[in-house]
Amino acid sequence: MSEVLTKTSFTIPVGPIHPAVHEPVRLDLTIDGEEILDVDIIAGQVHRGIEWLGMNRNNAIQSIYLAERICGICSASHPFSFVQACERAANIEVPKRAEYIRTIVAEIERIHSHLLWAGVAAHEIGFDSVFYLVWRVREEIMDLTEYITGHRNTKAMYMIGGVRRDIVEEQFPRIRQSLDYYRSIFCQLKTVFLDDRTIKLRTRNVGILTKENALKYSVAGPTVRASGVPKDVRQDQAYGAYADLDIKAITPDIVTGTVVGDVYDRIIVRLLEVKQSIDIIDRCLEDMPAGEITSEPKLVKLLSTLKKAEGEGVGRCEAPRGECFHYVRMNAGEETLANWKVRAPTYANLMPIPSMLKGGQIADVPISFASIDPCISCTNRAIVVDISNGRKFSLENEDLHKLSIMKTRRLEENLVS
Amino acid sequence: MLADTLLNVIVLIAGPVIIAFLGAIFGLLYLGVDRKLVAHMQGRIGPPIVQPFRDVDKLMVKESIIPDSAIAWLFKATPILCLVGSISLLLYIPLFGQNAMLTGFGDAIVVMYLLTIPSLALVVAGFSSSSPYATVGAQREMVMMMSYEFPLAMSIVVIAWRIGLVTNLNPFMLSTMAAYPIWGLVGPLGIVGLLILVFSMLIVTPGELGKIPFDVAEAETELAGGLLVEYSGRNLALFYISNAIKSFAVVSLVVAIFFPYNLSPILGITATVPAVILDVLFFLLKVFVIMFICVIVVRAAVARFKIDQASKFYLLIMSAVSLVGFVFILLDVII
Amino acid sequence: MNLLSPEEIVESFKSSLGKDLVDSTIYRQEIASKANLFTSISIVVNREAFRDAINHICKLQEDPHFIVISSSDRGDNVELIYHMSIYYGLHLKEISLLLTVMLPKTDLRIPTITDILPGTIFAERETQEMMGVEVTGIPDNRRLFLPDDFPAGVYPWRNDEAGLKPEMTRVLPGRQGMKHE
Amino acid sequence: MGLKSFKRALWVYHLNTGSCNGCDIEILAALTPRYDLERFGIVLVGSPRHADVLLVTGPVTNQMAPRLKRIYDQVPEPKMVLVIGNCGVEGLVFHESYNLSGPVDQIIPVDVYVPGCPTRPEAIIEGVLKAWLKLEKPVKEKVT
Repeated sequence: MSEVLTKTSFTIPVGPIHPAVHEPVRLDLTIDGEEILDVDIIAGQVHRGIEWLGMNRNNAIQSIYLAERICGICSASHPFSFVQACERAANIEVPKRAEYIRTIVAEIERIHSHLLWAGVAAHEIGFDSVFYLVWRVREEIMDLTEYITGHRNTKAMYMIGGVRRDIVEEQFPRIRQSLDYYRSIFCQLKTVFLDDRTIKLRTRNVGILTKENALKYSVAGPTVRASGVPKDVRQDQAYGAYADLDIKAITPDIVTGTVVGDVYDRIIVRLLEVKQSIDIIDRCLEDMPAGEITSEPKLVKLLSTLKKAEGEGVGRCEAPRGECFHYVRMNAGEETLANWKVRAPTYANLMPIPSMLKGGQIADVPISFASIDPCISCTNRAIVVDISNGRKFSLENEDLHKLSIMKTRRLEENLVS
Repeated sequence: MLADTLLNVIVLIAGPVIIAFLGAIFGLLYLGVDRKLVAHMQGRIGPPIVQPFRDVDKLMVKESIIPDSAIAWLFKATPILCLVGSISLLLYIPLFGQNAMLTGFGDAIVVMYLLTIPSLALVVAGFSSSSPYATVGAQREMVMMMSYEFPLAMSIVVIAWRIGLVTNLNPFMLSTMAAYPIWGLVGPLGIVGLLILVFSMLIVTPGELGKIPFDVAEAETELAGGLLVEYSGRNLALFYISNAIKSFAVVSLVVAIFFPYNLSPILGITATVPAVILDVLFFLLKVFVIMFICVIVVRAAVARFKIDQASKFYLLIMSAVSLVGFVFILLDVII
Repeated sequence: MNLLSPEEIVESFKSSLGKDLVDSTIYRQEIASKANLFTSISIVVNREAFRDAINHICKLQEDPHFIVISSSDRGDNVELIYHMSIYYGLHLKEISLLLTVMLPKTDLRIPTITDILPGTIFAERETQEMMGVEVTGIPDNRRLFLPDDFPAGVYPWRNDEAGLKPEMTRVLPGRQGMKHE
Repeated sequence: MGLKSFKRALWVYHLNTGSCNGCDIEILAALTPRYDLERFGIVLVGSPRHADVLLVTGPVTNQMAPRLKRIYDQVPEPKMVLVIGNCGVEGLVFHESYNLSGPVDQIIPVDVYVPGCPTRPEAIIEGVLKAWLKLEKPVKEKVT
């Protein structure tokens, strides 16, 4: 039987340029008819080694903006983790008001990201009406982001030792207006996503990640919570204003009473987290303490503090897709970071993908893969910034580049044609 | 004598051309209406109704690339085959309240065979592209073809059988169906059965046309544009037009079988010109209503099925539904 | 689950690993208004006891949360830090663990722990290709991020001669005039 | 035929060559109800063979460079290339690396540059409009 299978099966590459995968990653699926026999993940399509970029932007403050551009959607989570790591390495205390502002921005990002995901997921199963509906609803949070930070996507709010901009009392009504808007439509969203027959048909028992596998692969974020593991950095470890709030990790059994660990469960978790985020922002607005928004407003002075700092620190935060982790080490006397390691949530969430897809159908690949909310740009882009002694590079190696192109072309000829 | 023959020849040549032309125009127009309405349902403004014409117009100017890996002659032939199949379909179906162009040459069975030609052309196109996406798309199209065939055949055969009980004419001729509108022949139970059959036809239509939720063969997110992934320029435009014509033809077929009424006899209008105009408008309205129900609303309201779900849906549920319809009509006859 | 305090955790490491535990530090930081604690523990172990240390963490909590391996070139040695955390799932009880192993550049080998924690496979592959540390017994030896045609023996994270050659990088045109000299 | 061919019937194919997603989601946003590009006849298509306009985001990694080239060749003539976002235009924060072959105009000819980090949907719409105008020109010349 297996011999027959190997004969009839052929490999269908999904990605890197494929509408199902909005991001460049390659899944090599070995299929038999419509059934998936094996999956191999080939990452690195957009790896570009930020370490060398760091050579030019060689101080910690500039690296915040690099961190921000690791991913256009998690443009709050990466800097959030990064500044935490730097503060711990340099022993900088953060004003309490800044912690609250950071939390508000991070939660706005979560609402945005989850709505965006919901739209993309609907699109993946060919439900374009819902895609348009959700993205229309999403524009409200884009407006709010622009109102608070000045830009729709890139937020540039985080600074080592605090935040760049205050959220003042006059801005509260506008924020509350957005929150009320989302509260008012939440029931509609819930009906659309949890009660619709076709959505249920396409997502129930699809792409199942068992609790066992979720623990085995140290999966993070809504993906692991949908498998029934209450892992949530906001709940587990003190950071930001979350340390003051009583956050509880959301698992799908709150709604359905059971945990299946399928795509549907991931929809439940994300949907409820939108609600949770609304409540968190509300609490933060109520409890926001008065005071400074940064420990050191003068950047030059901050830079010299950072230059003198010696030590290491980790920054963890719960990005919309899962735990975002930064590790930073600083050496005294060096302007640059001695070591910077980033782990984006998708890094961990990619590993269980084969076990989720195997035995399923091609038709389930887009939605199963999308259900972890993959952010390949996060995963690939920022591997490490390892700043050494400031070597300069100015030569170009066109030959190497050409060889690389030729070889890749040869290898990829049959992939996307 | 000679003039007559000449006229016949001209009619035989010009007729199909005109019908093809009208079919293409109305097909594209309905496609435009479809896109506009769906956009409105999705909270958007949407493209203007003439958009499909613009699309075709543009595609005609574009370069038609034939991929190196494709089987060139097959690759080029299938769009034409698809178009010819769609047009010949039109010739057998009564349009605009008039008799079909080729009345007397073929019946509903021929139409059912012709219906598969555009789909087959698509399948061949998919295989000839030698792209993995197109190949999977072609496999899916074949599965779909086999799945919706039974409920479709069931509806047509049952109605023809019922009509055959009251007339000596060939009941499978669409003209006979028009002459003996089915609704007038049956009692209350039969009406129920007919409603069920209409329902199953309406459900088959989006599958036949490859629209959401049964657009598995072209599932954009799964198969990168599906069957036609390698087509471009004029070849793609031909597929585009044949798809529009086919939509028009299939919906017209539903109209011809179930709603062959004309307004002019009912209103007692006998003058030729007003009667024809009235019938044409009424026909277009009927087509629009059917199109609206089974394509537009459905497309805006549901997600895409998986291939096994779609195929099971047709093979099991819709077949069962059409059988139930048949039983009702049978009971109606017996009682 | 019996929750240990950070000090007790360090003690348990001491009793379990003995002299193979080179160093340990506990870091605490008060966060926000209620001054709840962020806690992390840094443990430095010898390579010989590395797998024992991982096993010991698994005893503290079954299925510890593994985050990533960070590695840095520290002159004659390569430092690997296994970032993990335990006691997740409970409100503010989680403790970050930094398990550090120093490897001399003359002998860059570390045993795999994918048999204990399968989720480390990406991080191990990454460490192999980027740092040139050989992970012995790794089930999947392929590269993860770097292209297949990337030259062998070049490791982007290294600062010494095994690192990237100067001629391998290029500044995008349009930005060359702005280069730091 | 032909004169107004490209007016209001542009099909767009989007390619991510290593962007941070910021521009990509703004491209999608341009299609959604608030901006609704489809009212101008602009549709996102799933295959480069169907496209008139290639939207490229990202600074082009080494692995993506040959693919970008091949996708460009697959788009039938006449075609336009739009670069969306600063990193595709000139590199931005990623302007020095061992794994980049970009920016986009080093690999394929580019017709319209739309800067921004990330680009706003309004800017993308304007960029597509500029591509229109440029696309109209040779078509007009060919016809007349």
